[in-house]
Amino acid sequence: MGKTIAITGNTAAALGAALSRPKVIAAYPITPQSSVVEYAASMIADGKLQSSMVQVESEHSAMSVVQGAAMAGARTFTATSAQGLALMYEPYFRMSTLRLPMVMAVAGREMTAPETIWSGHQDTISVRDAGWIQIYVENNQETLDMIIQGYKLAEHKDILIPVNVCYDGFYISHLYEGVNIPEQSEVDAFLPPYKQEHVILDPEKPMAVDPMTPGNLVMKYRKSHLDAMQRAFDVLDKIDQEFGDKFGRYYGGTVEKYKCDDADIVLVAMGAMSGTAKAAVDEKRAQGVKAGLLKIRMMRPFPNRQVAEVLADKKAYAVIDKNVVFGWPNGAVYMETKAALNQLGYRVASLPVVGGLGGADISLDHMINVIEKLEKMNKGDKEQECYWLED
Amino acid sequence: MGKTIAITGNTAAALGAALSRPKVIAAYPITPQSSVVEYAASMIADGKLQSSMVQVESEHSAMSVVQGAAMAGARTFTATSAQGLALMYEPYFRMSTLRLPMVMAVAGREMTAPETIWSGHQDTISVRDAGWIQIYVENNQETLDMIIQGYKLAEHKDILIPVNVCYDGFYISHLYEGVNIPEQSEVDAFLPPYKQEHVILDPEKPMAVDPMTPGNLVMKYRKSHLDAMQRAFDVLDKIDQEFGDKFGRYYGGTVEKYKCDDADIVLVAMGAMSGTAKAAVDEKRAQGVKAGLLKIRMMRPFPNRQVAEVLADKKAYAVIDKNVVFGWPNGAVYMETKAALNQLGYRVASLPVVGGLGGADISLDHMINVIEKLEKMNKGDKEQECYWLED
Amino acid sequence: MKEIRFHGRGGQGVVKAAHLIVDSAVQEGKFAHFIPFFGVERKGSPVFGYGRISDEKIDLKTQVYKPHCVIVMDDTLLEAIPVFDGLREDGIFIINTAKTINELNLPKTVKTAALVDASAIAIDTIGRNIPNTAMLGAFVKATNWVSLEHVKKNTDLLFGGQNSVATQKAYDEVKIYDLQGGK
Amino acid sequence: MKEIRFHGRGGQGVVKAAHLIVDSAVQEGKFAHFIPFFGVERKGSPVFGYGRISDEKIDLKTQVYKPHCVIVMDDTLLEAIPVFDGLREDGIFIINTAKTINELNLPKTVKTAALVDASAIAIDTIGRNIPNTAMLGAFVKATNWVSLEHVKKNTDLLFGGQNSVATQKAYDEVKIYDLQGGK
Amino acid sequence: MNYIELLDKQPDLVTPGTSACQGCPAELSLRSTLKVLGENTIMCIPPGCMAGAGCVGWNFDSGLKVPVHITLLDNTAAVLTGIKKSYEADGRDVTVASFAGDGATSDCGFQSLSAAAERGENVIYICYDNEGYMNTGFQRSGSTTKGSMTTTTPVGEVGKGKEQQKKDLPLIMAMHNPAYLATLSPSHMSDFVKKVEKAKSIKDGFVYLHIFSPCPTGWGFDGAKSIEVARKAVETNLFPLYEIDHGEYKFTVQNKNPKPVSELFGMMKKFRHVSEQGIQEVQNYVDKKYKILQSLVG
Amino acid sequence: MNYIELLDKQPDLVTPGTSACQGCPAELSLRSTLKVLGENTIMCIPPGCMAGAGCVGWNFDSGLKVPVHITLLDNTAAVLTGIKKSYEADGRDVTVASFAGDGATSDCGFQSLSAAAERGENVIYICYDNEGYMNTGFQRSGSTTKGSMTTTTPVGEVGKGKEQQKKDLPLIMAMHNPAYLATLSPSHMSDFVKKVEKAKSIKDGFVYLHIFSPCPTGWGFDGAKSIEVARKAVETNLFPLYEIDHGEYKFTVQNKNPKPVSELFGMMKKFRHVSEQGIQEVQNYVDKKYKILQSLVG
Amino acid sequence: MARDFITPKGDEGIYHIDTASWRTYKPVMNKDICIECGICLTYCPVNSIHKQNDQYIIDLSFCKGCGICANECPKKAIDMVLEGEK
Amino acid sequence: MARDFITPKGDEGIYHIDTASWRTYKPVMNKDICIECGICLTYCPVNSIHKQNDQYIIDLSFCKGCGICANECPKKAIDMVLEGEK
Ligand SMILES: Cc1ncc(C[n+]2csc(CCOP(=O)(O)OP(=O)(O)O)c2C)c(N)n1
Ligand SMILES: Cc1ncc(C[n+]2csc(CCOP(=O)(O)OP(=O)(O)O)c2C)c(N)n1
Ligand code: SF4
Ligand code: SF4
Ligand code: SF4
Ligand code: SF4
Ligand code: SF4
Ligand code: SF4
Ligand SMILES: [Mg+2]
Ligand SMILES: [Mg+2]
Repeated sequence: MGKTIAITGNTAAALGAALSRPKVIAAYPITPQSSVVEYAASMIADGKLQSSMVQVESEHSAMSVVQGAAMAGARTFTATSAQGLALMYEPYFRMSTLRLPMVMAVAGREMTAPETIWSGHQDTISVRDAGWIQIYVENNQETLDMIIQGYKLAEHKDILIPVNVCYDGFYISHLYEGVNIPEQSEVDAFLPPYKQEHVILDPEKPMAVDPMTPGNLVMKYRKSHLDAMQRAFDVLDKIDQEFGDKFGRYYGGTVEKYKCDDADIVLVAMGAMSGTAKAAVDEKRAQGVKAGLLKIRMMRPFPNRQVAEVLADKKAYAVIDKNVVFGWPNGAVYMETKAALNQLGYRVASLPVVGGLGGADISLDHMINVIEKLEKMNKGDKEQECYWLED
Repeated sequence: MGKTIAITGNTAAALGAALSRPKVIAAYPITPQSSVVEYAASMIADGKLQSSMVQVESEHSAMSVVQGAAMAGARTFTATSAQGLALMYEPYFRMSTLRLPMVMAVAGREMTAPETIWSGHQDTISVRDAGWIQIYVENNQETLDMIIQGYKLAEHKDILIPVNVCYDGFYISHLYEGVNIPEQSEVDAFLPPYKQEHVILDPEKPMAVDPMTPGNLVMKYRKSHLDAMQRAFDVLDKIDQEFGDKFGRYYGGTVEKYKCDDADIVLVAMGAMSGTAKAAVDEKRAQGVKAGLLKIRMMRPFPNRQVAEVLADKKAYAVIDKNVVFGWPNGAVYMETKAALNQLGYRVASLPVVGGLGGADISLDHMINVIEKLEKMNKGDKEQECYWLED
Repeated sequence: MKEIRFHGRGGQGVVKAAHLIVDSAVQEGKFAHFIPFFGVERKGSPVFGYGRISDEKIDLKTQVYKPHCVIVMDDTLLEAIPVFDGLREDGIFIINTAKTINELNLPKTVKTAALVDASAIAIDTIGRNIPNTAMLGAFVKATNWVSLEHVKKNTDLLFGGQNSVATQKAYDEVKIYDLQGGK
Repeated sequence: MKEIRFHGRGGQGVVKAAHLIVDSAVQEGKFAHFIPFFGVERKGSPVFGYGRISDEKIDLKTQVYKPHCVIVMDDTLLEAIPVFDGLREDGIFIINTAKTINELNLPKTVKTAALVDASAIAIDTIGRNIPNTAMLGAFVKATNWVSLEHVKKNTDLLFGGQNSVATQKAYDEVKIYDLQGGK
Repeated sequence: MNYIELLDKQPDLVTPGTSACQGCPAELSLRSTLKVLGENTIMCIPPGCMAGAGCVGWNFDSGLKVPVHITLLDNTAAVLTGIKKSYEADGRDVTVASFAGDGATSDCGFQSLSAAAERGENVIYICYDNEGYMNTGFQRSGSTTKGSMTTTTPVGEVGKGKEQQKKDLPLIMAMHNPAYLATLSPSHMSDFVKKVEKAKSIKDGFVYLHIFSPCPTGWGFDGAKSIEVARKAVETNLFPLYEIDHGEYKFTVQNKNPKPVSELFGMMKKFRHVSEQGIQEVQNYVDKKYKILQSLVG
Repeated sequence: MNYIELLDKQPDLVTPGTSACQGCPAELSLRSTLKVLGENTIMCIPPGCMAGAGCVGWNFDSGLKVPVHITLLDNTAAVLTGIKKSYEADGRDVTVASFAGDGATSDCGFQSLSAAAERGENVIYICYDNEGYMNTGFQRSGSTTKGSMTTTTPVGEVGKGKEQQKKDLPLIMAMHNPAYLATLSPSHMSDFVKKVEKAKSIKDGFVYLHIFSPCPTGWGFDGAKSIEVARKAVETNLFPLYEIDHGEYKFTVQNKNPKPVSELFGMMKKFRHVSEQGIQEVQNYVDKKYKILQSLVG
Repeated sequence: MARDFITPKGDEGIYHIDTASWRTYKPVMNKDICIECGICLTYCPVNSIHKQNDQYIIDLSFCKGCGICANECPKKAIDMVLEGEK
Repeated sequence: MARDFITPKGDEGIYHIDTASWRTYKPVMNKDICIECGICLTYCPVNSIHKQNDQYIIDLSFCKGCGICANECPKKAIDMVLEGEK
């Protein structure tokens, strides 16, 4: 069952993509994603990967090239980060609303300004309402695995929505650790070649892709998109099962519940920091505090029912956001968690937390502080002021 | 006090901008905004407006040109819509995070795909988390007035955040109706020339604008941005007062409460459809139903307290969204309203409604149907399935 | 409040005509608006628009479903488009046509019809088949919702030339039929 | 779990050295990881990195604040950077230096120090002042957290040449001081 | 088959009823182009008059009889690249072409175009140049001729039409070393057909075709004169007809005694206000550009 | 004042300690350029080596002694435009210039540049061309010479370095009719200074300066040889020195007996794998381009 | 056809509008003058002119009445005639 | 200076790093050979060479030791000497 070697998160992303055999890759380098592009290019240069790679002049073209290829039926891949994601926003929105499945890896980075190249979730969070599925991962193994699962999810007949696999810049992209690399044959068995059926640009079957469409039909396309999004919860859960059965690694699908069942106090986290949160939970549990972690794996669609069910009967929860929502005094995951809880968990005290922006570290002490703040809260307490994880 | 003439919403936007005396304008035409650009160009060609206008090759450059001008201290203006807004997303995000005040008018249009040029709020809603203040208006007068107020808000020392004035494509941009055009002298008195103090590119005062910034400082800039956003509620309320006192038109600041005080049932709406909602409220009130309308004027920052206070003790409310949140089975205003209500209004039954996408009409009958659905709900009822306003 | 639905074809000046009505109403201290329905197409394609006139502020921002008045700038549209949809019992139907009331064969639901050969008047006065300013004359006569004086003044302002002559001519020539109880 | 903090300057191969440690640990069936701290600067600028080795899965994804071991690739950093911050009571301090233990004047908090002139070894063996592979030898000797055999094999794989000779040499030459009770 | 027979016999792959204006030469060029390119073609048309005229489609109907997609205004060449790459990977030879306005080409989508040319993608990028954004109501484009009135360069007290010379897209693209480049005018249909045929035959690199496309509606002339106007542009050297085949420059239509550009200016409303001096400036520019071309032809 | 005195006496407006690599000629070019442009200058530097080397700043410190802003990789020319327009409106004469890498210029920011040139903005766009994205680790750019190894065009079983010829930015920009355009090499410092002086004096349109900037770190040669490599590029005609002053083409450095490009190829690692034939292809391209230039000079 | 409403596509038929109705004037070929050169065919933007049995004829089903054919005919063999007349 | 944390700006001083510490070799000018032509000055990327009292001298405060001056000197009047030596 494959072999375990130490690699970076970026290499894991490139390998995950390569194992999925994309026909066309187009990407543009940007810190901290660059080595994904470089690694893919070197695999191709060495004859180890049979993809056609387009060295585009910008991310806008990267997304446009893969859109073209996808309309011709190809499985495609790209990767980007922050400014690159922002620059490709127009074709990014279109890719999803054309319902063209693909996987894009995003090495999460803070958005400029301030001028920065460091870690953060702001890039993907700020474009979360552009129709893509967004999955956040915790480490290198999950990065690789979720790219493969991402194709399966994106290409599922009931879904047909492109997938972002979001891994924290530096904290994962440059993290070097052991990763099990599955065999190509195993991946091939799990992820068969993709045959696009719902739309195609092919002279043998002439059609217009995206003719002008009046409002009453736009409503239907949007509803269909939203419905497919809602189906993604179940489909991901099933894929997780199948993947786990084959490769021995289960992730929990939309959310991972870490010691939540009997917990009074729950941290809600996403991405690389989840690992740190687990360590904090363990440490506090050792002190007798019934803490738990709810790791959000799927941010789009937002697993509102799953989240509400876990949190509804807790004493208090905190959401640690590595991003902000500019119109709220907190982060996006917190805001949406509140929306999710509106019917089910209105008596749960909560604490919004923001940290890790622009590469700032979210330390174990930070996580423990958050738990300790929650310990002091009483069920039903009003929402607290946002707690900023400064050093 | 000015004169009243019939004009389109686009002309109102161009006149509102012209009365605010921007030094530099840069814009790119797109349906349904084009005539804003054209009208401004013709005022300049006729010597009636002393602005420097740059006929850029794309919206990406439009926003970049005004960013350059703003860093040199100029008051600037641009206008766009849908694909244009998406194309300028990277500099759009940067303009706000550099805290450069300006006003951009957006003639709201549905996002492609499906290929469309018609009305919708999807364009601005999908970029609501990019750091701008977003104000949605109901008619031509409000379009003109809010552009002027927008500058005052954006340039306020406690704010320094650029402002989007969002007016529905076609339903306002092409709506032709009477508008009171204030005198230039009155506007000058209300809106003095802008002198930028927090940052400037000037050889007489050399400085770097946006040097590389480490994470611990990024946290501070973000917090400062969020704090300024939260101050915008009060500042807009004050500006509304001052504007009303001067020009005789009060809008209510962040939200307009239309017959809400004694209402059991409240519609929550935004933009042009609010007018239709008012008509529906009137019609149902005539039938003895205690209906009201909460018109959200400011979507960013989101007036969560104001919204929660109005809705907390109602029997039921519906939010009519002219957009969707792809990760939820409903629209954005509904989702955020739920988040706002989490602590205060958990017993309020609610109905998510989506309509008006891609230019689909939101009719009086639609609004009345929504009220009638709410009448049937009981306080505390679970959230309903999203109601799609199809024809 | 009076609601109007406009039908025409690209190139016939539907939007401008509607604007002139709104201008006139506004000058008379009334409230009025017009919302065009914007299609993708050019010259010759069907064009719609929705107008309202009222003594009170108009909040509604929606299409017109139950018009008090339907204006049709091109009688070939009768076959192509459901122009009579929603026309009120007491509604007025105004059409540019060279046909007679009988030839038109209007549905029974139409109680008041105003017929004018606005195209002929246009060619006659301004020299081109752009019937909009003539149609305004018919509209004023048939509805009396805005004054002829204002409409003519605004027409002069916007177009000049012989356009207000066309307006006057149509005002004088339009034939209004009371079809109560069917024709 | 053992936590390591790396200090060096751009061009000294800090990241590669850390990778070789992780490679070795992984091959030995342990868990290990390395998180570089990525700055904007180039050659000569201070570089940091954080490593962990454990028998259990490592969930933490954060900087190292209380290292069990601090590795310094360049003794000029001692003045520039707070390299001793958080070093544990029982921690090990490893430094590339030509100075003697007395000249270094280490703070009292350092209980175990390993000194090696990795630069000299590097110039001697590989002919360039890139001390990273030599430092690995010192690290293995001082900590024994990974095996010399694995480190040398991996060094050969990655760099070839005389690099593993440098590793061995430093392993042999490194001087380890027990400073319990302060020097 | 001579070009007339070809145009007569090849199936028309465009909807018979587009809503392009009467006498629109862009419609003519699109039909003629697709007759030559044939059925084994995938077409990308960005927003603009041709897309607006229904050549992409409406509801569930297509506007062409070959596969067609409406690209974004700014990514046509990149989308062509992706489609072509996918077919190349499958070893299938399909003609992948665009029909894009000058706005989509010289302005909003120029970077995407320039980069595809630099990469040498084997696609056919066709630009029809009506010197402005016609679909949105005749705003200025980079390709608009100096002095031209447009809705964003209106004529008034201060404004006197577009202030800059026409962006010379063909020459700019020539400096990208395409495998094949040509300028085409619907007035010279034999030349036109030959160039599209040549374009179709290229298998080793990027092809750029630039079609001059007068716009009766925007420019202000009678649609019956469209071809006449196009011809005049060639005769005045405002739009010389040439090709560059793998680096070899060649005039394909000789123009020994060029007419003054004033003759062209006189044919339409958009130049009506332009002064003698304004015309002279354009004449000088045209002469300068022609000299450059001559020296490149050698 | 001759150019040496000028470079000696004019204040250095760049931080004394940048983190550009030892022997980086881009650092030299930036310092020399700013000495000529002087203190009444506003500088825009997009992401790339110069920004990365600290020339914009860090925390609360600036990297230059004139106002400086780090633009986006893709909007430098548009930002220049906005700054200039604001000062023009105030009637203040300020030099507004960029110092942008070839990636920012030929690729990601090319549309913004092309459009500013078309509009004839009175700004100075300066590109330093190190033939790749050096700041992010030497990936290919459009401006990379054919055959070059880069991290995105690696050499392996199948890959043999960049497959396309170098995008000829100066000639492409020349076809945009700038008021002034020049190619500069740090190896020819007298010529360099003259051209920057000329650029500064232009008040009637767009200025484009393209500086050849060998990169010891990326290309693989000793930093001490940077100027030698730059000189060789001029001597082989891979990078001819010329200017275009309001349409007048002129070689500013004559090169009667050009050396073969193989001499340049031999100086660095990035070409090590290139075959005889590969070198010949570049030689042919260089010759072809030089012929084009010669005919334009007339 | 049952639609899935996934990606918008035009695969049912060819979209077209009745452009013949736009005509004010229609082209009429005078076969006495016509030399069957085919020039009119090459310039008709609407593809309305074709050769049938060695003769060029105009199919009016979509002809927009632009007048290009008349303008370009070297023999002036085409007249633009007001619709309804002749 | 009290910061407002509105727009990031560098207005406190000039950012720089100690590039002198990068040197392995340092340039040493041999005044016996030097003809004071100034060529070294024009090529020093770090602006480390200047004229003082009619003589060109090298200021080592930021000199990176790249060796360009030595390489370009027409008289080979500059030697690159290992730091610490001489
Ligand atoms: C990003 C973006 N900005 C603006 C538009 C609006 N738009 C649609 S077509 C068009 C003009 C196209 O001009 P051109 O390419 O010359 O085609 P033409 O209409 O002249 O045929 C514009 C600006 C758009 N679709 N996308
Ligand atoms: C939109 C966007 N994509 C990618 C990047 C990442 N990036 C930063 S610098 C750079 C390369 C710049 O290359 P060049 O302009 O040639 O400058 P050099 O580093 O070679 O000096 C890239 C790709 C970015 N900043 N923005
Ligand atoms: S506006 Fe001009 S280019 Fe567009 S369809 Fe009409 S004639 Fe053709
Ligand atoms: S990488 Fe090259 S261009 Fe960049 S600073 Fe170093 S030498 Fe200069
Ligand atoms: S162009 Fe005239 S002569 Fe020639 S075929 Fe047509 S009608 Fe006949
Ligand atoms: S009038 Fe125009 S459309 Fe009709 S046949 Fe002649 S050229 Fe064709
Ligand atoms: S280049 Fe050589 S000779 Fe000239 S001044 Fe410098 S050291 Fe002296
Ligand atoms: S060694 Fe390099 S940095 Fe030092 S003086 Fe000489 S040229 Fe300047
Ligand atoms: Mg055009
Ligand atoms: Mg570069």
